[in-house]
Amino acid sequence: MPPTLAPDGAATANGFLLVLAIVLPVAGVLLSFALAGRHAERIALVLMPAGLGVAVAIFTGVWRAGRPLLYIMGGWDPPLGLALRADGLSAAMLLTTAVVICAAGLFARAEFRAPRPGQPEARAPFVFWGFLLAVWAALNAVFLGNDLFNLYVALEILTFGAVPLVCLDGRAETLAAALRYLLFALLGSVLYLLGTALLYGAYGTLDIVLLSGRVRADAATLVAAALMTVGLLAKTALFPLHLWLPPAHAGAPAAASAVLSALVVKGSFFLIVRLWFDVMPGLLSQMAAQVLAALGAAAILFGSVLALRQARLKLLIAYSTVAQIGYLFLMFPLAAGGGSAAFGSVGAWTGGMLQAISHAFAKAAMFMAAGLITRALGHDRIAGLAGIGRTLPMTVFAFGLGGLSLMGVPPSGGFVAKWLLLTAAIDRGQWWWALVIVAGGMFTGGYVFRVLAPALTGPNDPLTLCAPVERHREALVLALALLSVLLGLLPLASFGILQIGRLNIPTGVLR
Amino acid sequence: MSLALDIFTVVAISVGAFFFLAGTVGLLRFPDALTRLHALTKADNLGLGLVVLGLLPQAAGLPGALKLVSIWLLAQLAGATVAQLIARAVRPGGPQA
Amino acid sequence: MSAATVFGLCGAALVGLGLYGLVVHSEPLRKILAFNLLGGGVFLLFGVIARRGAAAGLGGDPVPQALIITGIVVAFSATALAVALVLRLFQETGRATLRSDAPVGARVTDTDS
Amino acid sequence: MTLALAIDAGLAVLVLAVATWTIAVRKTFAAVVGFVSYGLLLALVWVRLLAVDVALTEAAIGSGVTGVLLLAAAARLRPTEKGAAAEQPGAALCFVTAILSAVVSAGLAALVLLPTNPAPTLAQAAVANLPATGLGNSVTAVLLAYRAWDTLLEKVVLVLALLGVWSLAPDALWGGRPGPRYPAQRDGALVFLAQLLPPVGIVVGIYMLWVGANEPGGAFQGSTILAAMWILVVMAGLGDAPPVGRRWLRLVLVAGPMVFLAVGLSGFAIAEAFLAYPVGYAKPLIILIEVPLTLSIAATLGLLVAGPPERAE
Repeated sequence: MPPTLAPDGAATANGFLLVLAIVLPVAGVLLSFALAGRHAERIALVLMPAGLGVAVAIFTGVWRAGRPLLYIMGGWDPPLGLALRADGLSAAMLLTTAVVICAAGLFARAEFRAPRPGQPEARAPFVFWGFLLAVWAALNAVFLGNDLFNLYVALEILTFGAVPLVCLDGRAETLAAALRYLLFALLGSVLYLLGTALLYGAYGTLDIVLLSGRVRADAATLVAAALMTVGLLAKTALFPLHLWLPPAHAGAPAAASAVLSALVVKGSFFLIVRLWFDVMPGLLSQMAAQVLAALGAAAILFGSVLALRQARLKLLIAYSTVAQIGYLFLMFPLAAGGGSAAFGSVGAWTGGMLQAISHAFAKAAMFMAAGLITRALGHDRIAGLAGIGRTLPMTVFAFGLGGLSLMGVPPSGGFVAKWLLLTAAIDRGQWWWALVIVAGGMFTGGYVFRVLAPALTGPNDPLTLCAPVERHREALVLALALLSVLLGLLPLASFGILQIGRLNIPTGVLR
Repeated sequence: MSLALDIFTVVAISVGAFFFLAGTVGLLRFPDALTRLHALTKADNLGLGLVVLGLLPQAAGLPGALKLVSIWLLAQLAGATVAQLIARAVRPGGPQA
Repeated sequence: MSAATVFGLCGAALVGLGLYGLVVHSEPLRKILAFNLLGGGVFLLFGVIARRGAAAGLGGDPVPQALIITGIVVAFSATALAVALVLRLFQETGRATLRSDAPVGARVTDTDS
Repeated sequence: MTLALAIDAGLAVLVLAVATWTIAVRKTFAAVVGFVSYGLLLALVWVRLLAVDVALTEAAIGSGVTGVLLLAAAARLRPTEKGAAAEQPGAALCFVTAILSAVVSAGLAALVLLPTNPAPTLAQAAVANLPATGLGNSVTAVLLAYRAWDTLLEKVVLVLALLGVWSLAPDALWGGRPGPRYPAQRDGALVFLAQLLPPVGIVVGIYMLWVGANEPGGAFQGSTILAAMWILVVMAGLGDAPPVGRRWLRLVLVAGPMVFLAVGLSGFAIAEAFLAYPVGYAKPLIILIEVPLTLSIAATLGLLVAGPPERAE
């Protein structure tokens, strides 16, 4: 066998955890498929704490060791075989995913209850629990995969898991939204695959660690990177490839919307970051980075303005996702090219990833809150929200907290993320991005206020609700919103875990 | 001996190819579906048959030869069935037999 | 010029054709067809890379060949899901297009691809 | 040598011509027919590129099963063709897209003409490790040993695609039978074919699976033939798709991936890693995986073509 061990060193002892993180939900999907719908919910409920436990174990493992976990599949070393690798960023994303999936699962129990024994299998619960686990497995495979083709398969699982969640209710609008989503996603994956093929042709390996050591700035590499980036942008729904997102995310059931908006789009974003900062560090030219950030800025402005004009709560939140995705791309010109501006780049990079994580908690909370409000009122028209704040105070409070995090009001995860990006922009002398961040925050305040203003006014008499809202579901939503705020209270140094195992990083310290 | 077999192969495959060519010309030039079908099935039958026949001396042993013959038989079977189905579909009475 | 180069150029052209069809066609089924055509071009380019990696007595590098086989199966799964969606949409609405049935406020512009 | 090159160039031109026609032709049904011939031509290209495993897969899945799926869909969508034809895209969009596509093609063509020398390859590594797998076909070794994790995940893709297709059923029809019921014809040519061919097809399918260990072929190609036999029987009206709720059907569908996963997990105990095979037992274990896998893939492919449940049981 050729001497090809990844430069991080040999497989780590607790590397089997990485296998479990993916295999557990995969086994859940297969089991619930075989055992029929009655067991689907039970299987998911058993796997949720187990998966959360594995994610926590991986996170603490990376944290304690201070270096990434590595597992070689089947004992075949890359480049011939495949490896799983968890660096600090993967560990953080794994944990975020586990928390949001578990919250979404607990939240969804009320709507997707398994049929009683003796009753026939019902479609919606069977399908929902299966795809929830599938999305989880796919996200974990995306975060842990260390081979570009294996990541392609993981991305496809993610797409195939996410699309049917969009049209779970089978209405014509959601079917059309799902189809449009699928077509965008397929275009994205085929471009990604093309880039992968070109990279294999140039380097004879698709292993990320090996590639990062071999990569050169030649034509094939740059064309491959461009194709893969465009493909992943279509899946991430960055402006102007965002057209599929609002109807898809707004049409899904609340728990599914939360997972789609909080996590699924981050899967492809994560790969863009992997590509530019791990696979080919230093190859991102300032020009390309400025273009990415300009698209991000356009997404922030465009998404926010459209969010301001929506009549329906779920569409408003979906357009807010379009805008918040834009922030993620501001990190590229600020974090690219380490060298002398090491601090700025580490800060911007941390800010970008923190934005991804805090947005995940905040957006999941907001979609679930919207789901509760819709259930209580029987509609989600913003004009008809009057008095809901008095009837469902906990839910509206959670929605507001999530909104504060999106706006970047201290103390919240969103604030720290945007602050890091802002200081990096000023450090780097790219003040125009600072303007975008500030303007985006004001827009966000505008559309959050548009919801809170009617919700907090209105008649003193309690509203008559269409359906009762369970306290524990309100508590779940509040817990997620609080998590997105609490991220802002952590000492800045604790985000150092995100740097563990980065390939070719600038040696900067986070102040 | 082997030269004679090679010559046989070349001749048989060439004639087979000629039948395919004729069939294709028929497909393009004949006026309606039924006559086109006629041209096409003839090409299938004879053309492929001759090609297989020509290849038989070159086959690797008995199993290889058997495989070649079964390919011809399967193509025949499929061609005949499809021709039937198409003919029924274009008949004025519609697809029902 | 070798066979690999000829088919490589063919694959490059197929990618362009497929992209064009995927964007320009408005019928979803035609988009799905174009996606498959584009996929064929991508696989072909990958296959040319495999062919150029011929060594150790093999006609091509087996690793990309295996990846292509996996890719073909994944593309088929995607096609099946997309076709099922188109047919279901047709059952619900009597139409099989994406243009006019976006929800209110979604602001679909002309370029839905 | 130049004659071979001329044939290759002719084949490439033919592929491009059929592809252009598929994109340009007005009628959807005609476009699908074009696509099927495109797939068959591509299979020939794969043979010319000495990738027989890929050629078999392309002919069986890329052209064959995909073709059946698309033809059936185009036939059902015929009533919409007139309305859709009215929605012609604007000239400006066509023009801009054409330019962009041409740029992409030109860039890729330039990369094809500027190859890296020597081309990197894993062929030596794949061959050097073959003895450890007990296999003779290095493509099968990549699929089921070196990169078995990819293949396992891809099985999950197939199961999810089927679950996704089923999930589109209306609630009331959940648990029903997929696809339309084809009327039984008593003496049609199709019935004759559907009675005669399946025994042969099953033998060929099993042969493909078996021979895949050492020569071109394998679980996919074999299972596609099995699936095709099943589709033929259903279309001739001789059999019907089973209701999607049946326990045995679910078990058949996941048996392959389950066994694969179980063997993979047993690697923790009996070999050094997940998806590793103990020394000397690689080939029997790979066959243990491939047999149920072939059955599961065949069932999945057939049901993916059949579509979501449409009729109450």
